Amino acid sequence: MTGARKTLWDHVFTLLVALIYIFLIAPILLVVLLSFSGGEFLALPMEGVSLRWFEALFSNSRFYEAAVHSFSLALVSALVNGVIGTLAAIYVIRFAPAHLTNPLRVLMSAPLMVPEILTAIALLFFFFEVGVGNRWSMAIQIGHILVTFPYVFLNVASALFNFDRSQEEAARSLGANGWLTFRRVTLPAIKPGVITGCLFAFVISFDIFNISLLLKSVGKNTLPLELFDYLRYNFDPTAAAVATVSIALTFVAVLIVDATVGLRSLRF
Amino acid sequence: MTEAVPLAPPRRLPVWWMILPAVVLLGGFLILPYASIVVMSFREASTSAVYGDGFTIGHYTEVITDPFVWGIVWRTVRTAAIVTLVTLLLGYPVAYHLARTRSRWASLLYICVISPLLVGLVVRTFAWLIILSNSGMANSALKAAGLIDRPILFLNTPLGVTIALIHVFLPFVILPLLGNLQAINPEVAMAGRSLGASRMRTFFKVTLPLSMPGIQAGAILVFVLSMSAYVTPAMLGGTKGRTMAVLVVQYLVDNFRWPAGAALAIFMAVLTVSIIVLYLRLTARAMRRLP
Amino acid sequence: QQPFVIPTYGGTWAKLWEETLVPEFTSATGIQSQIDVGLGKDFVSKIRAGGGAAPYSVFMGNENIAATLRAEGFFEPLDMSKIPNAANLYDGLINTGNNGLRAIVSPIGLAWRTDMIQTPPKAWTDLWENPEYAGQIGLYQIGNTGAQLFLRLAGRLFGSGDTDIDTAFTKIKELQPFTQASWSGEVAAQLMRGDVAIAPVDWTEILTLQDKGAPVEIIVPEEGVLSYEQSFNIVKTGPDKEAAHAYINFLLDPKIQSILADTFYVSPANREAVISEATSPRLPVQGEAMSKIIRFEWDNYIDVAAEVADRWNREIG
Amino acid sequence: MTTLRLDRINKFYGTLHILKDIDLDIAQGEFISLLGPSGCGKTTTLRCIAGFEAVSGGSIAFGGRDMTRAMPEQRDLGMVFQSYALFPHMTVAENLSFGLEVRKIAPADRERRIAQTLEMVRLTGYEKRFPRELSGGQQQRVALARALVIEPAVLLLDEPLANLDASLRDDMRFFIRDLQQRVGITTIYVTHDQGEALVMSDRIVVMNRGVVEQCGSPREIYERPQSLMVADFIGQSNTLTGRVTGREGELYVIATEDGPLRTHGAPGLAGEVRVMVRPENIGTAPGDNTLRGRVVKTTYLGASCLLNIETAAGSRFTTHAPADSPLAPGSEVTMGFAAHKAWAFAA
Amino acid sequence: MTTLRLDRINKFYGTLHILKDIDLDIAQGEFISLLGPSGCGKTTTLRCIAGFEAVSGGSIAFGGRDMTRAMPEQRDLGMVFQSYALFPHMTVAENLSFGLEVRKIAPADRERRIAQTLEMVRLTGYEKRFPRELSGGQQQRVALARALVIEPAVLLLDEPLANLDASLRDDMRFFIRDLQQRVGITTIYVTHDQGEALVMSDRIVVMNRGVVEQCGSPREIYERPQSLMVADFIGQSNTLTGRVTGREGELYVIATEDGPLRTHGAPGLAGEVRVMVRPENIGTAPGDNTLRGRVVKTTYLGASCLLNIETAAGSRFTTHAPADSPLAPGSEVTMGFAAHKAWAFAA
Ligand SMILES: Nc1ncnc2c1ncn2[C@@H]1O[C@H](COP(=O)(O)OP(=O)(O)OP(=O)(O)O)[C@@H](O)[C@H]1O
Ligand SMILES: Nc1ncnc2c1ncn2[C@@H]1O[C@H](COP(=O)(O)OP(=O)(O)OP(=O)(O)O)[C@@H](O)[C@H]1O
Ligand SMILES: NCCCCNCCCN
Ligand SMILES: [Mg+2]
Ligand SMILES: [Mg+2]
Repeated sequence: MTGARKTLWDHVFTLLVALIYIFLIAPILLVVLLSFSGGEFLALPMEGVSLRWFEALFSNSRFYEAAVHSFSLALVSALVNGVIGTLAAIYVIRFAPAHLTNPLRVLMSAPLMVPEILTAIALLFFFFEVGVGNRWSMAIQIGHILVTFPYVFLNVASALFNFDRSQEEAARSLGANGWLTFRRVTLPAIKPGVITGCLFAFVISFDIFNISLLLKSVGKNTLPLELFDYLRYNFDPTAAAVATVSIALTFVAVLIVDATVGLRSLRF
Repeated sequence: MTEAVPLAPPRRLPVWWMILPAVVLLGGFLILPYASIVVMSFREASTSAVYGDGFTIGHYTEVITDPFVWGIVWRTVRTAAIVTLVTLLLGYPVAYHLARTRSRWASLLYICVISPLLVGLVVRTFAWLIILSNSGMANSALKAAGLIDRPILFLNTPLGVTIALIHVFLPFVILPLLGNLQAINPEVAMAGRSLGASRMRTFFKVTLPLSMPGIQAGAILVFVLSMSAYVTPAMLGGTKGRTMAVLVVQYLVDNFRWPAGAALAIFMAVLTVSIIVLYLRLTARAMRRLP
Repeated sequence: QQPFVIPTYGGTWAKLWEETLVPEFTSATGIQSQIDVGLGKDFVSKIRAGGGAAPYSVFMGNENIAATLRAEGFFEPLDMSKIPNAANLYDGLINTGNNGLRAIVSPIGLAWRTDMIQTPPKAWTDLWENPEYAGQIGLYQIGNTGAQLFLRLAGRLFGSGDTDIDTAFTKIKELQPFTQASWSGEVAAQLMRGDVAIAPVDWTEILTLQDKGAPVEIIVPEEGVLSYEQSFNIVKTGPDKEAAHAYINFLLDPKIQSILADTFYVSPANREAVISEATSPRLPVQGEAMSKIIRFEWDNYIDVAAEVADRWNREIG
Repeated sequence: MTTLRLDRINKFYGTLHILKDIDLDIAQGEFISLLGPSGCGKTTTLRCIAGFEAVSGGSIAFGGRDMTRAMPEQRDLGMVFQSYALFPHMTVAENLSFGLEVRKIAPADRERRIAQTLEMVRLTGYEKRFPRELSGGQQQRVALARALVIEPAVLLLDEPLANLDASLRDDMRFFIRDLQQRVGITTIYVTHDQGEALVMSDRIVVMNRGVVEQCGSPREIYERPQSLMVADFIGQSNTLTGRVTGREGELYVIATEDGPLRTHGAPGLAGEVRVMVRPENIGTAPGDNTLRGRVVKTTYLGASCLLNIETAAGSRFTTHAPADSPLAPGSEVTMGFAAHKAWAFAA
Repeated sequence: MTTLRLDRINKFYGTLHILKDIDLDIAQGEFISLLGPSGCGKTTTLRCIAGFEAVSGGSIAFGGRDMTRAMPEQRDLGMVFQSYALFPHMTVAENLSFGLEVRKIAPADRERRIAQTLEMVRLTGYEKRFPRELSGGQQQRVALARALVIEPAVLLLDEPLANLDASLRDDMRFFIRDLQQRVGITTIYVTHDQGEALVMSDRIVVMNRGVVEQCGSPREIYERPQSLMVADFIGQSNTLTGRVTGREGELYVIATEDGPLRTHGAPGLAGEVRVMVRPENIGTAPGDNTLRGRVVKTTYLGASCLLNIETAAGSRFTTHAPADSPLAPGSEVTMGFAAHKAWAFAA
């Protein structure tokens, strides 16, 4: 940023940041490494290298089905919340009467603040009370949407906070109505927040445990449940292979996004 | 002479309908279900039914007066606070770096940042089990480096839980902060430098206060997530690292004590909300200064 | 017509059900069915939340868990005429009043790492008496049935009986420090990592480890074995009790029992079941030895179960 | 025909009364300049007209229709913001394209108009740049181009040329005026450059502390200010206090400390008045009114030289001399000015 | 004594070559104006001096010490940013206080200096406002005050008065110049207002497309430009192409389409040249050089009237006449100008 020569502090900072990046990535690399283990256990040191756990994985249709189920839950949660969470954030930050702003903020974050297990039981109760029980496939989906809602809300709210309103005025002055202004000006500006929020919603949904456990419809399973159940009885690297495949898929997805839209579009 | 145009006043058109779907979601599927849970938390316990017929505030008084519960509350809050603080401390430099870097590898670094989220919670936690066990990677490395001779007990202690939570929650502070830092006009920091302030001072007096919204978002997310995290403390914390969420699950799922468990869970939720509200109060002054 | 819902466990259990048992059940009875994976505790939550309309007609779970639901009135007695295979069950597996029976029995012995332990244990009491084991012992957490079994065993070994909880607690505290695990797979992992060298575990787990080449061994302690007993019950509010009876009968079939034994190293509950040559020598708790299983009465214990768990949490951690 | 009428507009920020009973009638195609000291409420007035601020009182009508509470986008206007407010995520061409797209202009037409406008603001070749890759002046021209390319009915320009150099300003002024007249755009132009206002405007509105001080043609404002504030604010002026002692035909006779002066002035003056003479109307030869003084200071201005002169009575005058004038500080000078070049107004 | 030396500074943005071999020597306490068309690299030059941009080549020395890679905060400067860059989370007083706190000025002293400076920029009473609660011009004055209150060794001002009205500009100019001279601050002043530059500067640097076109005193720049760009850019000018046909003492004789002209000019001229005459130096009486033409257009300027005149040969001239001049478009006029008021330079 400046023309200054690098000081000791620059190097210390770079080193620190590098270490944090390593801290972030190391456990993930470990998982990938373990998935190629030739040994029987999900443990170190690894006994040789093999692809057998991938074979084991691909011969197990339960993982595949659970992964597809989790993916669709996560995708729907991210998309639905991408819309309603963004709208809610805009309302609360922009339009809500001042005395309602904080109560609304707390309400919108409420699903985060109540213990997930209790929410799960409450919803389980509720769905049985209204007579749909575990046979309604939307029950678990609603649970996921509910729990991941605050992630979109909070991220979009913080993006809106940073947004320079005069751009919106410029758009209105050029004849754009509220919606067009939102779509062409506000949304691109808060896009990093929306994308981050949806990303959080997606991965959180992918990880949700208790809600899925209790609300899943009969005969269906999500990936974390399936993995947990599997690891409960088979402490072998198949689980690592599952993770490696999902990392690889995400990686490819991210690379495609980067090549087409550009991850840089997350900033401006 | 003038014919009035029947229009809503400026910036008043998109109003409450925007929040309607959210209110339906939260009202219909959170408030409403919780209402019956709250009622249940006042039910008497029973072994011949899910709960008895009578009402009592006994579960609450029991929970609130129980030093054991308070011990776990304290551990939970402390762990959450430490995790929040450390993720902020570690996440800020990364966000700062990512916001400024012109490196061609920025996309890769971005992937690095979100990588903890790319591996499912369960597998990730197992990875930490492998790393943190007494004979695991961390202890082996420390031993090899000659820093310790007896293994550090990471597992079944709050320490292991803290480390694993910090890892997985780092993206939750980095990403909101990143958006925030990118939105700050870089010339404002330059102005600080031009007035003779060192980078440090400029950072603390200018950049940091302006990134408060990002810090807020990240801190609240991480704190709340740490308070209610279940799988990580359950798997890595053992009994010494047990948190409120784990205790709640024990009440509700292991011991089938629904009314008491509900009371405990509601107590925990109220506690969390109170801490957040307190935090918002404390930071309100700093936030009010921002445009 | 909704398919009949069979609750069962995950991982290899789900695999066996899905690939073998469900097709066999359908071909044997003509009943279309579908498994639902979870733990006994999860099924409890759903049956409780179901109120007057449970999602399951049959319950599967450890007997101590089943006892809770039974006390809450969610089960009804089995119609034994619809379960002819029950006649061949070993003694003690059918509840009083035909209110549930146990069809899958996984004995719990004392297991250890052969490379970490010099003197193998012979009895449960060795855990207290052999100083070599100190600090290397693993026990279940109180949330797991295994811990409740072990606690009551301690009461019986050292106190006035399996309800002598005070003595049990005193004795278990003597074993501290020990590592706790919430389920058998976790004990296995702890054994593999060497965090634990000796622990009560079920055969299912240890023989699976041995199959993978791990240096572990398990014995029948002199005092007898404990066991995870999967209790099967008819849910009063379930939608399809006919199928539920057919399913329980099916599970008790000697052929199915043999399959379960080969797959999970559980001890057959049916006297008629034949254990394969490969499995048989590795499963000491079979036939006559089934009487060495130490059982406890749960119907009254559930009144104090929550208290005991709470006390464990407070006093042991 | 009136296109834009402000009727007793009031605006408060909290308890601060920012705009006070602003009245303004603007005809179709008229070019109005809004002048006034920093902070007097010019931007706020524009924002009220555009509909970005809800007025606290009064009404705004466009073409006879009450639009006080209409949305900004219903007012068919183009606005240049003092802070530019460019869309940071759009290139220069996209910034210009936005308003055209909203108006559903066909792509080919759009491109032609964008290219044309960019040429006018001298930014051809910058189409693909993002605002952050432009200099301050370039950004300002993009802001201008963005507002002009849509050829709106009403144009609100808030210091649109403040960051441009003189020769670009000249070009831009010409461009704005040309487009404005060709298309017949009603224009309100905020500027701090009085020269600009005098050259371009049909009428000038001088604001002060939230009120309209005077509104009139450039010549009226410059030559016949109605208050000291206007006289002082527009151009350079020399003022003397005095009192009306009589009339000579159209002229007033006014007694000042420097002697009696003959001036014309606002009708019906009496008592205390102020007399104003513009520096450029003061010559070194005796005239209808003649004063003597001493040069206090000279300042080189390139085209000319600025003289500060003090009379015996202590009044200070400013006037211009040729750049190579031999007058040095201390020299005695005679100042003469015509009666019809002096203007009196109520003090 | 040189305080600030730029030695062959080069700067690229990507592949764009923005600054090309900029050389500049600035003496202690000197006031330099940087002039040039929008986008020529003025802001970039300031940013390099301040240390916000790494130069791609060349060196920068402060007081004889190489500071090319020093931190901005080690350079003891004050800067007014074109975009103001006020601290949005600080009040006006806190914005000013920032630099003083860094310099460890005692609180009482600090308050006094803040109050003083705010009074100078006419913002007394606005201490507690946040930048967002100020008008554009008020914000700009805060930016100015923030840079001045610390009385730095070097002051970099990037169009610090662009959003102020004429009378405030006058005041601010005076304030800046006064402080600058009193404290002896070396100042680099970017402005698009040439009048300002001519009045205030010790020297003027004219930049164009990333190079320094000419550097000299205001008089030199105004009266003796070395290129058409400088002549055109600074003030208004009339230029004619011609060729040197001989000399008359100090004067050149130059043949143009409008006949021979006598001018002075840069030494050693020959062949193709350009002759420049400023509008204000053209009178209506015959002079050393006399031309005839026809009025094409007149423009009212308040203080005077602008005439556009075309000669028979088709050359266009601009000149001024009194505001009430009777010359209407179409009138024939005589233009005369002195030989020493005309200036020739290489074409
Ligand atoms: N980030 C960038 N990428 C590419 N070009 C840039 C960038 N920033 C500035 N420029 C270009 O560099 C040139 C010099 O810019 P600079 O801001 O120095 O101009 P300036 O002389 O200050 O102009 P103005 O008077 O309009 O403020 C301009 O042509 C501009 O387009
Ligand atoms: N949000 C606000 N809160 C309080 N006062 C405000 C706010 N915004 C503007 N003001 C005040 O309103 C007055 C008018 O502001 P406005 O921006 O209209 O001035 P302006 O005439 O455009 O000035 P300039 O020429 O400096 O741009 C100013 O004195 C300003 O301090
Ligand atoms: N590992 C042997 C199987 C034990 C099953 N336990 C199930 C617990 C149900 N609550
Ligand atoms: Mg303004
Ligand atoms: Mg600039």
